[in-house]
Amino acid sequence: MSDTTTTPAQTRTQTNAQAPLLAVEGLTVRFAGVTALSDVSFAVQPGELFAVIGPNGAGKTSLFNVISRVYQPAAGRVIFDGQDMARLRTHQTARAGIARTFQNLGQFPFTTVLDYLLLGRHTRLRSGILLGGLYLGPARDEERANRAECLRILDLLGLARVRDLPLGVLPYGLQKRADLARALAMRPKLLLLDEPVAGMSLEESRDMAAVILDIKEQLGVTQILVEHDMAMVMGIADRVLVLDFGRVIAEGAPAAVQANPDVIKAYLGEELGEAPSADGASPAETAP
Amino acid sequence: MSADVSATPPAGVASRRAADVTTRLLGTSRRRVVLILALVAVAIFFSVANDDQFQIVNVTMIYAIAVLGLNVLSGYAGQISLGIAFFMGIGAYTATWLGGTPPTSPRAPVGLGLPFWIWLPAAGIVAALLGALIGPTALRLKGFYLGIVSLALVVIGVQIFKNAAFLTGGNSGRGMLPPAFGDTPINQQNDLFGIALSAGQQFFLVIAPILALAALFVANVMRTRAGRAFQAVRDHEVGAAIMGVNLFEAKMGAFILSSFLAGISGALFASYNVHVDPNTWDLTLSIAFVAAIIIGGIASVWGSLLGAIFVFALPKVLDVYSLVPATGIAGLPSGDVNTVIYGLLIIVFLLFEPAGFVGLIRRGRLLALRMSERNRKGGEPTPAAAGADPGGDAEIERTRLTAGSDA
Amino acid sequence: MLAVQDIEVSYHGVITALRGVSIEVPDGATVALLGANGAGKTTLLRAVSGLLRIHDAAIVRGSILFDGQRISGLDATAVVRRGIVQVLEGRRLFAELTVDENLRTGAIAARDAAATRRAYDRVMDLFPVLRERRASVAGYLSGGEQQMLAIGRGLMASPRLLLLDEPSLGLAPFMVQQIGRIISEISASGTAVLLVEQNAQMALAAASYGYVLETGSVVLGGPAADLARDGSVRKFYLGLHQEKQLGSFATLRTTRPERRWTLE
Amino acid sequence: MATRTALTARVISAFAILGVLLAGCASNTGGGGGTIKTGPGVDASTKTITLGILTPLSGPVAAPIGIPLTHGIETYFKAVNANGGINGWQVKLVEKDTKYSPQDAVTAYNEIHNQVAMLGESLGTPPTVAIKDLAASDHMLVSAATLASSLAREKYLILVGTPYRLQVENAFDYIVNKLGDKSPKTGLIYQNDEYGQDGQTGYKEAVAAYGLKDVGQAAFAATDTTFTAQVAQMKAGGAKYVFLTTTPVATAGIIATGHALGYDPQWILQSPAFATALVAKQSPVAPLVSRAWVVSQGASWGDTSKPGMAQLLQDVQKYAPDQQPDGFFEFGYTEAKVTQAIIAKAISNNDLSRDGLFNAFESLKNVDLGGLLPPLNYGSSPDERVPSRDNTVYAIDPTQPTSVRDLSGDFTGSAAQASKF
Amino acid sequence: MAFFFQIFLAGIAAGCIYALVALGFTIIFKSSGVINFAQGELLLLGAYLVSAGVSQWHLNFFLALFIAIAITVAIAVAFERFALRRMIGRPAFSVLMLTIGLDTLLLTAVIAIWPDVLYAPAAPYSTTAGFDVGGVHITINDIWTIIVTGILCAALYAFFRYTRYGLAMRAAALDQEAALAVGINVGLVNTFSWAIAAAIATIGGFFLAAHLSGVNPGLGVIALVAFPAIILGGIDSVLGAVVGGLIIGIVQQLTAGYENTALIHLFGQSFTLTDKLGPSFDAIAPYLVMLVVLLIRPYGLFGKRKVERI
Repeated sequence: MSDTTTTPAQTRTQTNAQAPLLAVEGLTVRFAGVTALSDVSFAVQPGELFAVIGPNGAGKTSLFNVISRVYQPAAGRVIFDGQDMARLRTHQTARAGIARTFQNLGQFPFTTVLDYLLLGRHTRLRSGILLGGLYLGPARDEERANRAECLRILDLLGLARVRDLPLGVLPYGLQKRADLARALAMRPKLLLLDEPVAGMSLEESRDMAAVILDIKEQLGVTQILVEHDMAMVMGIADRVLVLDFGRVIAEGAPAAVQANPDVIKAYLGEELGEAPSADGASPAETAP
Repeated sequence: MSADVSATPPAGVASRRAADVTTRLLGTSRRRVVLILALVAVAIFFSVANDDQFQIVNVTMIYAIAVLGLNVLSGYAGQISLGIAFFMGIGAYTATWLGGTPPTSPRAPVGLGLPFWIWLPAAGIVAALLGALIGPTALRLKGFYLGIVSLALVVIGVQIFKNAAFLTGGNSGRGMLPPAFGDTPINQQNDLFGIALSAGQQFFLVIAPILALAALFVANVMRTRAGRAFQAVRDHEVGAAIMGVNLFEAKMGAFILSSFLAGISGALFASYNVHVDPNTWDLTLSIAFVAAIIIGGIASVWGSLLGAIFVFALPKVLDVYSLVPATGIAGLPSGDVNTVIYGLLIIVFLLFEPAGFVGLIRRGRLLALRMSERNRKGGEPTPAAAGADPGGDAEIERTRLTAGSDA
Repeated sequence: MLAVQDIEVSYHGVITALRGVSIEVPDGATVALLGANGAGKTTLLRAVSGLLRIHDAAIVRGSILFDGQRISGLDATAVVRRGIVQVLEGRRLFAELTVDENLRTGAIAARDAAATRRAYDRVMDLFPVLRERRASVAGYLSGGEQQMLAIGRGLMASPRLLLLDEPSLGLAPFMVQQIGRIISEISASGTAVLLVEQNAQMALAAASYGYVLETGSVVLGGPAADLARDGSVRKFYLGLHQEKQLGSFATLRTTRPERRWTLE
Repeated sequence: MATRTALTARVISAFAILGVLLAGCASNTGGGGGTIKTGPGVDASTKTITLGILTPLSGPVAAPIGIPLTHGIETYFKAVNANGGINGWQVKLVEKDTKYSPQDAVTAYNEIHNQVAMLGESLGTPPTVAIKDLAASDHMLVSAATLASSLAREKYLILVGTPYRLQVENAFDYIVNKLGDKSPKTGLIYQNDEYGQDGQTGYKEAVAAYGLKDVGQAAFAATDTTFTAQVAQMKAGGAKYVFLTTTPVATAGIIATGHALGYDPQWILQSPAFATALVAKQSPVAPLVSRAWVVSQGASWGDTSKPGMAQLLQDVQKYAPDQQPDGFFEFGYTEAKVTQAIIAKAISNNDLSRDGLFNAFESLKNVDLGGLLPPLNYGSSPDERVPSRDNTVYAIDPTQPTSVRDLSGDFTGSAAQASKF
Repeated sequence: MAFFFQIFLAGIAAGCIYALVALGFTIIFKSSGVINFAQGELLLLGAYLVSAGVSQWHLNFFLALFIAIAITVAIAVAFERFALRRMIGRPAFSVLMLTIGLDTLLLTAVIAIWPDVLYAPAAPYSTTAGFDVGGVHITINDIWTIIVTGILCAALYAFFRYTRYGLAMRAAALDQEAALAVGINVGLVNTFSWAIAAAIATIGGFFLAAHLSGVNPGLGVIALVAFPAIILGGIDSVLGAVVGGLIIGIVQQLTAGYENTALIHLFGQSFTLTDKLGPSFDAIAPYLVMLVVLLIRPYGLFGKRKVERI
């Protein structure tokens, strides 16, 4: 495959020197009078694991929907890999190198896990109806090669045994993982993870977090992580952006964000927000 | 599953799997046995059946090709269509134009008298081209809106077919020639390699391979890139687009393939009947196809074949081998009694198994699977056993053609 | 008043969502139900309100008693008639109907016209802003107003027990606090409340009693004040101070099972 | 994959070979014998001739038309068989239900075409049109209960009676030549199908031949809920005579709409446009329809001055005692008489093969139907295939057994006489 | 001009009948998401029952109408209760097929019970009478059709707007679970909507039979023309059904009135629609109007767009 993903070594050295892989500038999104995002700006460096957090309804998923061109922003722009995303249609974002996992599963309940990964590789395959229907030469070779690739990913994520089961019958945690595998199968430059551990047990969350770190470090894929689970975000993200009511209220390293009084207020309300010190564990202490 | 994640796969695993990466249509020995048994059954049928039986089987196979086509569009790609009859008509008239008798009088409709192997593919191609022309407009719409617009296509089509007399013969329709082996048309008794073949047998030899090829083609499409895209579009358009599926391209692909198969079916239908009537291509025919894919099974090649049998062969079987006395029941002619029985069969069957025959088969298979799972005590639990029910919602939901029906 | 006794609920006949859950809601009390996504909180509410059926789910074991009478197995309409109303997550207003019409739908199951009139006045007193917007179409209300209308609609049947599913979801902090106060008011006027909330702080402030659900089972229960002080609740639901768990994520960066990614 | 394709290919070819081999023992051809030449559907050993009957036995057309018409055929041959058959040959009928659908007709045809000598009946224009090419390729004679003039040209179709097209022409001949109403204003309302087109063709020929002042030819469709637009055109043009090439259902609506719009021209109905139900007691349109004319031909039920009708009544009494007076029964009975004449001729020619039957048909002249219909003539050119060109204009009269009363007597108009097919 | 108004009036009357059929579709679709393919045959059965009541059973017209409504409603309700209720949550296509099954059964039953080609319609007024206003002849039939349709629409509007049941039906149509949560008996609502649709179908059947001056097995095909009407109006809009029905009726009648007389001048040629497009172009005109509207508004005039969420 003609992937152009940079090696981990490259990303580490180039993180600060390069232009950002994704730049969001002054983004505003409204529907039916409600402002979902208001003047949001940030930049994600290549190889970075960038987290976006915020209470429910803060606009996190809307942000992803703008990046993957499902929503049309009212103002602002998104530059990905030097290209203005406004010029692309939804399906072209995938070819441009953006993959995304879904917050809600169940869209493709009958697709088997292996087929789901192959679907993820849609932009990397070429054959159309005629070649596919005849199943000759190139179509066959391409199917074989891509199946092999997908099976490797399934092995890596421990999904090999369920490869022929439809997604709809898998336990929730496995569905989430299959979804990640599918996004990964695309071999994206940018991976958008929409609440990858929501509804998972602690153990499952840890496994998922480990996979995310592997993707970052071994594949060098840039990732944006939207997540509720503060513990996980604080534990693995390089940088964190905090949204509240569509506005950016904080951005920075996890430790700094945790200490930010606005963040504490948005998350905890005032009364409990003051409480932590009484318990003796200040946020800063838990930061790595 | 956490143990699985942490374990680095043994070196051999990946390569072994790599060799085993094609989903095989005949992957298991059991499937192969079933196929061989089926072929033997077909061969026996071929040898002993009489013209009545060939009549039913041949017509059903012709319809089955169009059922496959509709299943591509509605079953796999989720685009509700009542327009299949229109594309069958287009195929039929393309065939009569190319393969019909050259006109002997100035008022007779055009016909070039070209052979079978020209008009048959041409019928599919012309129908497909027309599909490509109409598709961009029709596919802007969703769900029932698309369904009703495709219905409009059928109504308008019949009007066109009735009035384009130079091609269709107008209201009285026009003739068509059957395919010929050599010089003899195959609806006559014929000798092939010294073996006497009846008309039914000859048509069977023409139609059966075409149906088999069509089924194989559709099955192949559905296990490769284009078919996966169709199904993704059906399940969730936005999700599919995010994964890089060009919605327009996928829908158009399904529409064109569907039209192609309908065109082939229409052409065969015309030559089998040796006459084409403009009223044939009406809504009733389209609805029969919708019934076939629902009763057979949405998004299934086998379901298409079973559906065609249920919808097109069963009523004939009921008529020919009726349990109803010829004098009818309670003053109702036997034909009407059969219609009632058939209507009730549809209702009862769908109440019992909304996913159609394929649902029935799947259900049986899962039952067997679960029983063997239970028997394999102490073995590794599969996620299917530990987690959700494979036979539950997901299976039933497969037939959901979203269509804004959840209003 | 409400006693959920050791119930087990499964979806599609297979997926078990609740296993052996027992809770109680005393007369006129507000009880909070805490737990992570997917812990089974909403399922528990559905089990009480009779809404399991349309999700193809059923109580397979145990029973639910209301005033000592068994209500498990009744359909939703019958449950509403007994005096239990659920306010669904995400408000679920009839967006094309006006505020007044939405409120009237809430009283459709009730048969007593006088009681309905009283309920209407009570709602208007509780939410004066709805009075001003009576003729507006519900879809055009702000998020907070919509939540008030949803609660108001629930109160129109004069329930004795109100089931609230995530009323603070997506609301501004000041609005969250206002909803909390409203819940207290409702409870003070004699209607018991069973409250499902992610905002543990608001929930525990409004409630007198609380339960914590985890993967379909009750793991903790007690007076709200005790729960609010309970270290594990604080840590688990606030996500900030979980040394152990955070540590477990933090260490992943350095110590996690080695895996060779051989994608080309 | 290569192996899979190869396997499939092998299996398919094996199947094909197997099938062909087994086919050898399957085919059988009917054996003949005796001095008379025979073909399919003719058993010389038992002296039985089998005829196919394709007719709607279920569906909406069955009860009003299909069943009584088929009854007429059955009754006639029951009488023939009971009286020693046709020169000692017994006639056996194989009936298939077409539901009036072309598709079902084709299926039914294919099911029986190898076991019958000819089709004693194919009811209705659409089903007949659907099978005519199949029948031609089998050299199969088909007696068709349709009067569509386009079918008269078909080599193997037997029409019994004067085509629709000529009915229209004769109706206007009556007005212009018999009643002496020169160049009247006229109009046509027709349904948009083969039958309607035939009426329109006749109407256009009549307009040209008789110098009619045509105010319009309006079509309607099955989905129309009102006929106001069509009738209003006639009214606006001031048509004095309006011809209806319709079915009874539309006839009622058109005449009633006209009356409601204050427009009561002389309505003239094509023969299928009339049914006795139109003048049934409860029908609100009965008084209006009773002022219309219908153009048709043949003896009135109960008119024993015609020997054919006397025979019919006798056979009905003996073999179909429950039968009510019915024009379609009479039509079926008359058709069967023609079929009988063909078979008798073929037997006397010593050739009951399909071609023998066909030759017999082509040489039939002056088939005497005992006054049920005027004598019919057949021949080999398209113009000769029109068995008759005469009609009668009837007044509608609910007091008569078949609700019609002879107005004009039987005649052939000048346009009908000259009409070329 | 009198000709135009004559036909326009007929178009409105025909449109009223289409509107009645379309209303039946829309009411069922809104409450339960089912497209009822049997609507046409419910209308057919209703027309036969009214006719039989008066001319076979010799009942008073209104009694006959009442009995006809009662029977069609009973059939519709039984079908909803015993067949459709079991299909809740099942694929929409399968449900649609069930209604086609019902359609077949109803048609066959009607033919079996009433085998003759044509039955007399019944009406409490003379279906063949009319009067003249300034050159335009107005038929009593048209007047009653328009009045009764108007009253029915107003009654339905009032019902939906002001009654508890109407409110319950609107609520259930918008969000079934939320309706259940506030105690609305959604099952009953579905049953009720089938009952209303069947009653409207019977009344529509009566008017259709009156206009055609006969009851025959082909009356059910009117449902085919109601499809463009509901799509034109927007499938989930009651107002749309009425407006769509009227537009279709008027377009169809105007086309029928002018297609073979009005000359079109194009490229130096003069011809009529019939010359170029064949007779009975009015049969497809409704579909063309629908197509044009859908190209501009893909969800009909009053329909709402569905949003797919991710």
